Amino acid sequence: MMFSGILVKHHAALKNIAIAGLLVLLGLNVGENYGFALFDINTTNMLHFERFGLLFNSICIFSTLLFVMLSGKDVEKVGNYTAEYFALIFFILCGIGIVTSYVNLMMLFIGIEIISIPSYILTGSDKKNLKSNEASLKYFLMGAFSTGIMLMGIALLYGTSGTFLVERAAAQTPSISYLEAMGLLLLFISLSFKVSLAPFHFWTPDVYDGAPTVFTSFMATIVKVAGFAAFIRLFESRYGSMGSQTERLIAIVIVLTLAFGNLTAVFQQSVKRMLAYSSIAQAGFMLFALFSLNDAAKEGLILYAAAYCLATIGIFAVLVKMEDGTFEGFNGFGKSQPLLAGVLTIFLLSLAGIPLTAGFFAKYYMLASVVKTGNNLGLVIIAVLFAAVSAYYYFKVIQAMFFKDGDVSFPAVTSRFKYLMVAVAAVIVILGIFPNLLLQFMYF
Amino acid sequence: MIPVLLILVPLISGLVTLFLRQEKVSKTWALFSSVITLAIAIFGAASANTSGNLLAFDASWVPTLGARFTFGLDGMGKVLTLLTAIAFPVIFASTFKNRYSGSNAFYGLMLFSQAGLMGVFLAMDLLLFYFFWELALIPVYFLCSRWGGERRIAVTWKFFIYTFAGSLLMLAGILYLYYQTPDHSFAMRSLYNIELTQRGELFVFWTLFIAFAIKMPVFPFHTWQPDTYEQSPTAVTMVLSGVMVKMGVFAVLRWLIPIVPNAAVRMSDVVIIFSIIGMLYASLIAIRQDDIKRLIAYSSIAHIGLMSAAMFADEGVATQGVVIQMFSHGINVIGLWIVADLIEQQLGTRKFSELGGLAQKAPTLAILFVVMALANVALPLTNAFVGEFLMFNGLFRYNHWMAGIAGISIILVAVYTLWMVQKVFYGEARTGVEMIADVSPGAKYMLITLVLVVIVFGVYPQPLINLTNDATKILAQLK
Amino acid sequence: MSQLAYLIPLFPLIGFLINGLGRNKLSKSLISIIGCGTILASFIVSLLIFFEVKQPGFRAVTVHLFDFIRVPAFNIPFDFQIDQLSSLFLLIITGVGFLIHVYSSAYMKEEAPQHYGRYFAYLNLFVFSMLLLVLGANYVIMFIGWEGVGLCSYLLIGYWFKNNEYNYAARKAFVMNRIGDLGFLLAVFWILQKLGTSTYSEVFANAANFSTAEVTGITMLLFVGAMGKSAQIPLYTWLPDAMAGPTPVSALIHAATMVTAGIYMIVRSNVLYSMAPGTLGFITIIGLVTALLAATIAIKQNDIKKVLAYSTVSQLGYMFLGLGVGAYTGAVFHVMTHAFFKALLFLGAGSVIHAVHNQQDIRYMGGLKKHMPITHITFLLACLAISGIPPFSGFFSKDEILAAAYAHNPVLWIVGVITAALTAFYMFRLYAMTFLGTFRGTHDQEHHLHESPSAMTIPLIVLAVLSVIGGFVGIPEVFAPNAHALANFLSPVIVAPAESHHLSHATEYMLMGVSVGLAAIAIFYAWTRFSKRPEIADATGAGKMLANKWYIDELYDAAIARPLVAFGGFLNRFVEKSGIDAVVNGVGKGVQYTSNKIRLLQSGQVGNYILMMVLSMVLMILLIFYGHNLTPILNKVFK
Amino acid sequence: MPIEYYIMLSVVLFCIGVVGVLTRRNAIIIFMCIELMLNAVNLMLVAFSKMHHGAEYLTNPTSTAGTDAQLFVFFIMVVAAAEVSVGLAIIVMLYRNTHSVDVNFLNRLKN
Amino acid sequence: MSTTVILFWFLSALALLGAMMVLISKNPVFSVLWLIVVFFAISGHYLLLNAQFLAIVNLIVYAGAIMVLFLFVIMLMNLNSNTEPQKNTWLKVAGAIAGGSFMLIMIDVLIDAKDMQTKTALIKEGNIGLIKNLGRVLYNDYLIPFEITSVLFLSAMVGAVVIGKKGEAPNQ
Repeated sequence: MMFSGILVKHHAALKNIAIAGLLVLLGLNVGENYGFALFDINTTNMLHFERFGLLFNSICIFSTLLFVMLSGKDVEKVGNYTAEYFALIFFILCGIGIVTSYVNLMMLFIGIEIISIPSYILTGSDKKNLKSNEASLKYFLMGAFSTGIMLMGIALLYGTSGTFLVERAAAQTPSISYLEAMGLLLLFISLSFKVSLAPFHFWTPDVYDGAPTVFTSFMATIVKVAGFAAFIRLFESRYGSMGSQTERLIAIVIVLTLAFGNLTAVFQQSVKRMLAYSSIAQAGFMLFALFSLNDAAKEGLILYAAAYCLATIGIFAVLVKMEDGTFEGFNGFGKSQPLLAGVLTIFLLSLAGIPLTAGFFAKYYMLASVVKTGNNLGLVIIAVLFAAVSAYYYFKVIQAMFFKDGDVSFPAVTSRFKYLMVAVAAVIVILGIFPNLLLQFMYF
Repeated sequence: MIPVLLILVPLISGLVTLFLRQEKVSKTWALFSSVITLAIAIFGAASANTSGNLLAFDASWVPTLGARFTFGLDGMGKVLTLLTAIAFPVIFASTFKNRYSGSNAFYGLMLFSQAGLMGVFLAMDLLLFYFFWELALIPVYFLCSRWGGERRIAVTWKFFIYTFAGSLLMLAGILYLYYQTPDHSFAMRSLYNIELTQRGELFVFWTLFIAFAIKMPVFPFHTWQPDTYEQSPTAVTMVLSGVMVKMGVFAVLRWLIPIVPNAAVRMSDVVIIFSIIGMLYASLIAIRQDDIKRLIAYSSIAHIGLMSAAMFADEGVATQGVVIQMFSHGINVIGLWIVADLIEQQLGTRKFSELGGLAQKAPTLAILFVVMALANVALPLTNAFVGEFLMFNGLFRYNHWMAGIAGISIILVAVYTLWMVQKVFYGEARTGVEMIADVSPGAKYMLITLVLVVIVFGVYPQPLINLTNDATKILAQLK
Repeated sequence: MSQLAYLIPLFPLIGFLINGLGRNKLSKSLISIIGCGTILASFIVSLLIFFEVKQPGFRAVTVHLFDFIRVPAFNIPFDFQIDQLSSLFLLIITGVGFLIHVYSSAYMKEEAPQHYGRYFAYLNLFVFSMLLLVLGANYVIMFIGWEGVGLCSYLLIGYWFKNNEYNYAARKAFVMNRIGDLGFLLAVFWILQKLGTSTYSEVFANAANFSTAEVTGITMLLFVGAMGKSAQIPLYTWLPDAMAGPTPVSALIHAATMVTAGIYMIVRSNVLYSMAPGTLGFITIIGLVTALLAATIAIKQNDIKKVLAYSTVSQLGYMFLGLGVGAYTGAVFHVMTHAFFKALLFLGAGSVIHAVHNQQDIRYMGGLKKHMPITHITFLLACLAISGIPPFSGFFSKDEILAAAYAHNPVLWIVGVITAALTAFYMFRLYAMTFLGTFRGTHDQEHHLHESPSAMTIPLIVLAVLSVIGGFVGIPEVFAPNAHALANFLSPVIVAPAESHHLSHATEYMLMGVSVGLAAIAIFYAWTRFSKRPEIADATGAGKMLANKWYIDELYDAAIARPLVAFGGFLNRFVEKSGIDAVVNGVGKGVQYTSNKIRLLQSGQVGNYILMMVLSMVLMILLIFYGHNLTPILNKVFK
Repeated sequence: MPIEYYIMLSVVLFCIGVVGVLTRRNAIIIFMCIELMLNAVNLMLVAFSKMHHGAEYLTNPTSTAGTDAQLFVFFIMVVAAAEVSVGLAIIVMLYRNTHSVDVNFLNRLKN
Repeated sequence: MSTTVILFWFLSALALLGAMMVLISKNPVFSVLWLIVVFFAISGHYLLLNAQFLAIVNLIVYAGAIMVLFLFVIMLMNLNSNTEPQKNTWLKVAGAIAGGSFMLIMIDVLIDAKDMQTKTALIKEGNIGLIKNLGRVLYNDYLIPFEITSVLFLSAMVGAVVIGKKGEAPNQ
């Protein structure tokens, strides 16, 4: 929310302070969700906080909290600027607060930029590593390019409506003009870029691969799902007037994304890169929310965001500590670290969408939302087939961990870390059985 | 109350087992808890339907979705929970001597899969059913991949992906169904009353049926099965072929035919023809196998083919036969696996070309195996006869020629089963088989128990038949 | 008394259980006492029941045990039915069965105790199944027995399980029986579907509900069952191979009882068969051809048991000929007499084999007459009986069938008589080569030649007596009007009258004369030829054809068994592994391949990435703004 | 002036920027082309601002309609400045390590 | 043809020419200079459109600060004319075609926009472009974005420090 930006300025300190700050934020957020706002600032048509955004925000903050708790130590290992890294993470969080609740396109633009610029920096933060440098530059160039496209879109939208307000712009033009359509399309494209939808996903694997693993974890999860919140908010009010061509376009993008993400992930040797591709595939699934844009879609997106963030952060928390990030690196992990291996298995199962994990209901809601729109059953079938493909590469990790022999060099971890991981796994399982525990926040 | 117990007892004891590090303790505990489950299942099967909450359970689950925790124990459920409950103690006891590294995980996963199976047979809510459907699969995947044979990883992998893809298709079908119910729920009752367009019915039919067909497996979706059976540890193979393949059959009877009866009728010719092709095909292939496990696997495909054909014959008789046969086949095939396992454990081979003359060294084993083999052939006065008799009967009512062609398989089953008996037990004893000891007490008593079940239900099948009556009633109501 | 019918199968079952479970602990003598005693008990009960049934005005009694399969569509009770037909078969089964048990106790003396116990257990189980078959009050119970005897036959043929040849023979017998069983089963389904019951009384009462096509179909299918069980063309080849089992088994199962189950079943269903003239015609032809074919083969066989086996096939063909022409009583009559003399022949053969230490080839026998007087005499009597020489039992029963055949169609009669002559010829060839002339075996064997113990000879004597006098229960009308006791006895069960009544007495005398004359000539020729110049050399030319059984086994092997196995191999190798499984794996490989290719798009070049982005933007704009023309196509894909 | 002229001008400028991004390989020049794209957008926004303002102006001379677009342009410039500082820092960092700013050499990460 | 029209066409031509030259120039320094020309032309357009404040800001921020920064970096790196060693003509042609078709298609679409065909941009009247008006709106309605931009700047600052500070030599 608003205050995150102000708060974090003073909290660019060490991990524990970060945790404290995040707890405070989370508390404020949840409180606000229940209607206890501490401050009330007149946002003058810039931001609007409602359930969906707040809940989304809470999830992001909670995930960040987990991220900091699980991987905080690893952040410190990246370089000499620990405090700065945390600050950047908080800046991003501030941006997320904005994009989950903007009503003005200007806020969208600024929010996206606040997310992007620190991301470029975090990507390049491992200055000794050429891969990191390269990833950073790639990310930056392509990101700036997509920003240009976004601005073009906003400009065109403004051209037709004379306002930057999302809602009013929609109200004024019942039948859509070419200019507006082009504007929306360009916006769609640039946001697709941000959440890495095919065919605008090309930056993702390289950047995620090149960035320091711990930041990949952050970017691939929290930053990405925030993009979807922005997506939803943008198209929520405009969708109805956009016509069947757009629906078809989104369908094509979904299929492409699923295909690119899943198929390319199959061949990867490095777990990190595999996760990068899988994050593309997951984005394809999340795009269903945009495709159908109904209650189920929103519920599903929330659940998806939670399930995906928790599981991916968990996996990355282990991956960060691994010396060998390839699949072979995991050989024999089940023997040396049975508990962690078990927990990782739950995470992977969740990503694959196996029942009894949150991932299942997430996917379920997504598919349900599509079915609810009518007869787009072909799309559902394609989606489930690709989900089967996704099981293929997620289970490769499980196979390596449990069924293959090998020596894993894995540093000793604190029992606190282990308990936390177990707790995360427990949350995933509980959400997998009772998704309502989370979704009830949407309605009360 | 009983349904919940049937699921919770294995689930919780499975969790407990994970923490029992000592091999002996975890084994004993698993056996113990499975016996308790068996007691509950017998009590449940013996209870009358009228006793209120005893056999049913209902609680809120995901209200926004309309999904509920609804469990119920009807006749068909009774038969299959009973089978599941019998299968696990038998498996545990007969493989008591086998050693598994990390036995706590092994037995824990076994119990989890039992809980999943129970859930599948008890769920009266489609989403819940799907849940347990997967829950039963995952532990088995781990069991096979961890404790299986040499090629286990690749083989189980295929098995998993294959069935998982099927499940996901089913999920698509479930979703579609969900939005077609008037009250947006997964409850069996509202699904049974659903009215779909012709296209909708066909869509649901195929998405669900393919999932079930992969699980059963029906030709041509069966190729995962022989490899998986061959590579899995035998205890798991017993679960797979004894109980798990019944999930597919059960699901067709419970969730497919009643929900989309018109599509089922329209597609019955196709399904039956494929099933019959599968029966003959699997039987012919079985004749050429050189491995006990593979032979039993193909034999299992042939048997399942008959069930699949009979289910779609749209005849009450056949349906009852299918339910009975699910039970009988489960018992029989577990018996065969026990023997196969004993042989493999002692001699280290399953190849016919390396076996022979075991009857001289292990007469008791030979006799018990022959009885099981004869049950596999569905000789009268064994339990399988009743089921096959009813199934063929129904199939015959459906179409005389199809029944006739399908009947060829009862000739072929004799060919390959007796061939197996002959190759393994008869003839001159080969070098290398001398070291076989006759059957160990644990396995022996289990086999004797199974043989008794085979014969008792073969001679007096009426209790089983009575349990299956309501399966027919449901179908009859739909007509 | 007839309410106690359940005791009849119960005794053998108990015997089976005791002998089967206790075979390691019980002594041989105890085993044999239990084995024989239980059958004797059954025989006594059967006898008592027979006397009750024999009383005039006896109506069929049904003994209800429990409901076997009760489903909404139909109910199959586990019922026994006592009537004239079943009580007659009960006597044959238990009576002959008892004798053979007694005989076995001596014949199998040298077996190890546990195998001895196994043998008697199997034998008891067989009797149990056979009793079930004839006692069952509906087709399903009959089928249970029907399969049960098949099983026991399998078990007993493969009794010496170390020998793989025997195992193959056993399996062949079972599989061929199964082919027949399938037909039987389908017929039962048909009846059940049509009438909702399989109980005889109800089926026959409602037989009128069947259309001609249906009844023809049902009877044909039932006959297929009979073909398998009673070894008719084309399913007869198992029976000669079944001689692998111990000789008493051949006597009991493959001569006296099991193989006649087909006859029993058809006689039992005579109501249906009478409605299906087409089927009867078919049966006639099959029976006749089988009789002739088997007889020709028997001429050139050198294995003592094989000769008898083909003879059995041939005689069974005779019986079916009788059934085909409607002489149900005649067929049953022949079953009965055949049971006597064929059991006797087999037991005699067993006695011979016993004496010459498991030598079965008649070329290495000869001159046993003086060493084994009892066996010789009884064997001779049996040969005369089977050759149809009056007044032995075979004459009467065979004559009745031939007379009926003549009445039906003289051509049938001609072939029948030729077959009868052939029968006489090969039987006396066998007799002459075994008992006449000089011994041709090794010196060692000659030294040990001896008469069998009394446990074996007594059954021989009893059966010989029966073979001689057994024919008088069915004296034809030409000799004494209304003296056909069997026909009178069975008349409540058999509704269709035999056609032989149309023949004049003169014709009948003529027919008898011709057949007996031909048989006598054949006997004379065989006797003189083979007692002096036994046929030692391998057959050549047409004889070789016969010796090799018309190459029918080879034909089956080449036309059915091998192609099937090869087809299985083809399916296994090509369809399964390279076909279906390859497709399944191909999906996986396809994914991998696409993955590998798509991966290359990720070239690492920012320029390429942006280029692709721009290109896709162009395409998207095209789609959105110019995509209306694509609508119909896309609708198909996504809707 | 007809607004279409401005639209066309901006679009052409924008597309020249895009072509620049596509064809040049010097990271700095690519970056400059992106700045060109941003400026094209700015120009368009200002033109739209005046267009909307003009529509209001006729009826209400004190209207502030269209101001938001000009402010947006202002923000774009601000953000661009921030972006430039970061972007140039990244480029410099890379240059220090590789002594090149050619994007075609950036292919350690692929497939 | 009024002065403004002449100016419009002149500035447009200048902007396009400058943009093309940015593209074509081999020497990055020339590119920068041409870009500055473009910025000047655009500032001229702003003036024409009565957006005086933006015109000035554009000159100061873009031409003055940003471009100088660019120039500075280029000089620092000593990037002279032949800094693009191997030419990938295929990529260039493809890029040009793609960009060109993008342009054509956008123009085609936007020309068809019916609602824009009658509208004009007000050239001389109106004073919303003045600082007074802008400032009022900025500090009333756009206070929050303004504040939040500070976060943006802060992050850019932090980032520049993190990235720019000289670290150890690369180990690859």
